[in-house]
Amino acid sequence: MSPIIEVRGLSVVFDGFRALDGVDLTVERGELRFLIGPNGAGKTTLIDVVTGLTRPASGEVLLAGRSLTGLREHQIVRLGVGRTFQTSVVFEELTVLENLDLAAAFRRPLLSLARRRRGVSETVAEALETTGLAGLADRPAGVLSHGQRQWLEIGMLLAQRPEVLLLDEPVAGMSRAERERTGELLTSVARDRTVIVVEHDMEFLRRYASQVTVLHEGRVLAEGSVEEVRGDPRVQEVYIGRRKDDAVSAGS
Amino acid sequence: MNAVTNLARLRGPGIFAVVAALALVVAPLALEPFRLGLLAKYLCFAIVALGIGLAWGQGGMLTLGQGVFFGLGGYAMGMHLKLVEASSLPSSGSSSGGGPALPDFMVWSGVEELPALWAPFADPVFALAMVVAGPVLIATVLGLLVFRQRVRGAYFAILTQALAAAFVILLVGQQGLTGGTNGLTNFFELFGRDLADDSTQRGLYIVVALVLGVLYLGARQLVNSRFGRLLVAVRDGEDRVRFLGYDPAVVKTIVFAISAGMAGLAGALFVPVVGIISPALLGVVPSLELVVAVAVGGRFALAGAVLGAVVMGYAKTSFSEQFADGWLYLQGALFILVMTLAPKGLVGLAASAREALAARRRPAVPASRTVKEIA
Amino acid sequence: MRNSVWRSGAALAALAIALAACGGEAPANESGAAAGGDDTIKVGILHSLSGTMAISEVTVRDAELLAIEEINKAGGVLGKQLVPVVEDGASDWPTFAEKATKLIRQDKVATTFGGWTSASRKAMLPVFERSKALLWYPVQYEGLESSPYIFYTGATTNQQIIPGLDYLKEQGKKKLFLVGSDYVFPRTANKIIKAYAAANGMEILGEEYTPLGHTEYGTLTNKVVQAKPDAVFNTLNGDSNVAFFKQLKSAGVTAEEMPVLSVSVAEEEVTGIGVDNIAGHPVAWNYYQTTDTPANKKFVEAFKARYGAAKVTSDPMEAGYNAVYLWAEAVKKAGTVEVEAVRKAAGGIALERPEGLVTIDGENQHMYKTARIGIIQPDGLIKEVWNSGEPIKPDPYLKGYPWASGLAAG
Amino acid sequence: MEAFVNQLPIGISIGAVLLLIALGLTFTFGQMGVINMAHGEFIMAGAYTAYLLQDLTGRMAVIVALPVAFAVAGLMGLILERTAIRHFYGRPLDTLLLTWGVSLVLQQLARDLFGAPNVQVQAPAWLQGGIGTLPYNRLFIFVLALLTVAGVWAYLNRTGQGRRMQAVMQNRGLAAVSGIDTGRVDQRTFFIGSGLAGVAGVALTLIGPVGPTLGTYYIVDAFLVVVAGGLGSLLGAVVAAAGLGLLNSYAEFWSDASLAKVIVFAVIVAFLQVRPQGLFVLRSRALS
Repeated sequence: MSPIIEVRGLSVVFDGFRALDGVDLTVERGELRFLIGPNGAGKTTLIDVVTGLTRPASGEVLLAGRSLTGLREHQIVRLGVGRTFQTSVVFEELTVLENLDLAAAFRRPLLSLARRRRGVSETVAEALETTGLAGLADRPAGVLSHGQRQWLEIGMLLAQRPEVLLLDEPVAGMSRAERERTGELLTSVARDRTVIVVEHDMEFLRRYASQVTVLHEGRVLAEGSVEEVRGDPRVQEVYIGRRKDDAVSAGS
Repeated sequence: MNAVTNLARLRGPGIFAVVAALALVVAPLALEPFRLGLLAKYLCFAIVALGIGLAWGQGGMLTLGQGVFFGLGGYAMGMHLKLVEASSLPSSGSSSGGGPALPDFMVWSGVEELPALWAPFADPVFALAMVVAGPVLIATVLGLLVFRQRVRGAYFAILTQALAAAFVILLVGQQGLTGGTNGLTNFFELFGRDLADDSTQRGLYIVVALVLGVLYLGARQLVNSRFGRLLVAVRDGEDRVRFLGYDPAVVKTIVFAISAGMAGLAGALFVPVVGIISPALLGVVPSLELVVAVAVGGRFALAGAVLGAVVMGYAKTSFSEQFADGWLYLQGALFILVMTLAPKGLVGLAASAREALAARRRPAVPASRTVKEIA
Repeated sequence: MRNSVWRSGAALAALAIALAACGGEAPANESGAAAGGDDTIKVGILHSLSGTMAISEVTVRDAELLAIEEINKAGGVLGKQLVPVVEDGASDWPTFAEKATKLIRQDKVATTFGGWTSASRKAMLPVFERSKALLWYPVQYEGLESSPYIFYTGATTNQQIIPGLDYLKEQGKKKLFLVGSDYVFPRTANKIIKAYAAANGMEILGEEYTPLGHTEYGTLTNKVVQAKPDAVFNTLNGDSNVAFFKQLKSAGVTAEEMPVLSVSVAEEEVTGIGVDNIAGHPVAWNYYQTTDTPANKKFVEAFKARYGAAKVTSDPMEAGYNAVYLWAEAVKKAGTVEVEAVRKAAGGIALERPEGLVTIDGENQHMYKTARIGIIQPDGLIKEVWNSGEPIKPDPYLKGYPWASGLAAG
Repeated sequence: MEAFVNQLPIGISIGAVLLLIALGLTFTFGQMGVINMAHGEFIMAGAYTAYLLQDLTGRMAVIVALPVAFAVAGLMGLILERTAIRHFYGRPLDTLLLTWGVSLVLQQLARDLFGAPNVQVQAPAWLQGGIGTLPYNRLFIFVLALLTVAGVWAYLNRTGQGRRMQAVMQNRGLAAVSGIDTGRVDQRTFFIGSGLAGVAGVALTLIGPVGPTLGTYYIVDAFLVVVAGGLGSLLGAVVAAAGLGLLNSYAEFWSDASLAKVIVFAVIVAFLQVRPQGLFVLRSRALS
């Protein structure tokens, strides 16, 4: 059986600048994979390519053996790849419930959307429960706090029921307790699905990562367990070059 | 005063019933035929405005080319009426053999044979179908082309504006086919009824009002459905919607096509009501005027779009009757004021005014909130 | 929130309907008193006072109002004063139809003077025919029309286009280039010109149309210059004339080697085009400010006294001015303002007008008019260099011209 | 073949006119995202400036008017920016409608001030005549367009003001925290963009009518140039104007003026299929 995500020789060029330079990456089903690296390493760009937002100059991405090259964003979503964004984007004029409901409804035939929503589907109820936003279900998303928005976005991702979840700095700006909840949530999700997380928070990484890939200047610098990666002298050099004391610390 | 308070206490469906009763029963009885005809004209524009309200207010697509679709519907209807008339009046028939009779303007444009494009419009079913199908088809093709390439916002507005300009030039240039700048005029009957007759005009008015009512209810249904929520989501974050697994191009194209269909229908109704369809009605300026009307009424509410079209139509008639020169100033100034001071239009103003009133009645509500609502 | 939107929307809609109802009633009552009239007669004046056509039509309105004032000063018609009801067609054809309806149905005017573009006339025609009301249309036009409820006081094609061609032929111009705005009048005029040319051994080197309001004439000028015609027949309208003459001049074309005969450029347009750019080129009309008749002397003086010494008079203005007098004469003859009686009485009425003798042809409701070719002078006025000698019988369908037989019937 | 050669300078000169009328928009639309429908009326203001200056300067009016019209139209733009548009940043569609209202008012104002009929601006005597099919006044417009583009390029790339302007365009937030007074930059951008419209207006008096509706004849074309060229790209505007000018002239030569307009529109729609953001785009990583 082929790996769920396979990236082969991926390069991305922005106006002459090589944001990704021959990246190979394999993620197996059920993994909780972390992508780390200093700013400009190409983490977000990698996610962008996988989800169709950015077109690669060369190389390809395979989802369970099927090439995603040339597919549009929504088609990739429909194949089971969902993502969140660094700065969470939710629909402020819609209620929390409507946000989640839209995320869950994309597999319905278009015509059935013309009907008024009646009640709350199981998926949506579950997402409300998981994210702890049930009390705010009928408030417009515009009134949510920063942390609540991040939860809503995660909730929308869950409501999509994707095979692969890509999260871009999901815990930035969250409190310690919220981070823990997020970490546990991701761990439980990863039991039957695949999760790829871009994150800077070292403590979070240490607690929840099973596999870590380090990117630097558009290339894969190192790959392995948290301990292996931390022990890698090249990784230390990259980070120490920027920050004196702690190797990989919180912040962006 | 009492009546006003009572009116204010009515709820949504009740209001709709009152307005419907006013429009369908009171207006035809109270207004003399000339004024009723004007009201019918405003209601035709209100149908276009409803479509703009959907596309722009709900979907964020500022379409400055609705005149094109209005025209397609209007010409489809006009062509049918012309052909019916040509075949029923032997005097205006052509002297060139036994072919089908030619409409009057073709005779003086030197066209000798009925163009193939015209022939099928003699069939009322085909003509009526084309009234909606033509605009929908063109909007769908155009929508898929531009929305898939993520042409949006200002670009879309400018493109639709250029489309309107190009369409007018095309119509004017094909004089033998379209009647050129004159357009199509001089219609005598509609489905066997004399158009000059007051009772026909009253019947037409009722048809227009009914069509508007039905379309309004349909549009509301759509706005309140999941699709309507999706449309708002596309308006506010098209790129994000892609990552929810929807293709915004499809969503936008559907709504653009619906608004085009509405404009087409409005154009078809306009023709017998006003008695003319010409390129002057379809260009950039008339298209923009309708968008203005929607903004004045309140673009975020469908009722606002309808209200705006009626109010602006009425204002244009009455002000240009009193002081013609000042109309442009007034229209321009009104527009600047609405855009700067009341971006939600009359409907938004009314809503905040009521809230301010309610706040004064209930001093418990902090004043700052109402201030914020108004701003 | 949603309910509030509903509510306010409904309240305002109700208000609008109420307003419309009020608006409808007040003038109706008022007109009831004045229409059949104790001592006044209402007449409608319907021109574009705003929009692109206002430039031209406002001057015609001024001339018509002047005529009404003069008639009133002289005691009115049938002892009653004329009261003009002025409406704005707003350069928009459906608005013309709408305002015509208002004048007829609500103001109950005895007759209406109005229109300029063919499109506005075509839009109003069904309104007047079906209401059996009268329209006096004061501008030269493309012919092929003869509505029983419209009097045409401007020239039809055989009183302007064909004399223009006769003039060019007399001047020995054999090769013509046709330039026009893309609408009904130029296209019809050019069809007539082509038929005339075929019958008179003239050659048409090119026929070009530009959209109304077009201002880029580089390419067209190039086409004209390359074709090397003896003369250009110009049916461009409005602002396009300015761009065309400016660009033709800068391409080095002079009136001596390639005269451009215009049929839509009158005294008032000359300033905007720039005398420099157009002086020396011929135009074809039935009237110029310089036309030497006693009636014209009076007209020009009165017009300048009323509207300012800098104002010029032109053919459509004079035709509008005439229309009021012709109608008044017909009413006097009929003894009533009743439409059918006025129509019957109008045929054969002949008046000395600024352009010379004008006679109403009872058959087709057009006028007998004298054709005049003029040359634009450096002072911006137009000097007559040729005329048809006597008023030409109007022939809107060109039935009297064998070479045109293929045109009219279709 | 001769026709082809003759049409070339005509096409280029049409392109020069398009470039002049669109250049101001690369500032207001391109740099600031404001769809200024009153741009056409600023062009008109420039033309009337030349008309008014005639009384003082006679036939040299066209030359003297260039800087004056720049200032007049620029000032009008500045007033518009200060009083209204600055409340609308980030709402490009609303500015479109707002400025359309402004354009209506300005048109009527011109009608009341100068009368509805066209007025005449006399061209200097030395602009009469030409070389072959290329009249001197076309040549003048061509040179003027070149000089203006060069000036704009130098301003944007060789002065601190210009660089700040570009910085604000590329990242408003970042520019603001870097200590750039974005409000002031906006004013300057609008002043220059509108001023350039005034310059175009003066040039147009040489070849077209001068009347209250002057602006309406050019506004749609001007926007099409910017759309085809790419938002805020000077090079894009130059290439698009030249391309559209040539297309227009050849299309008109081989068909007619009406059809040429339709063809140009069709080509632009087709072109946007290939390059939806116009010829030259500045890339950005941000989501919407």
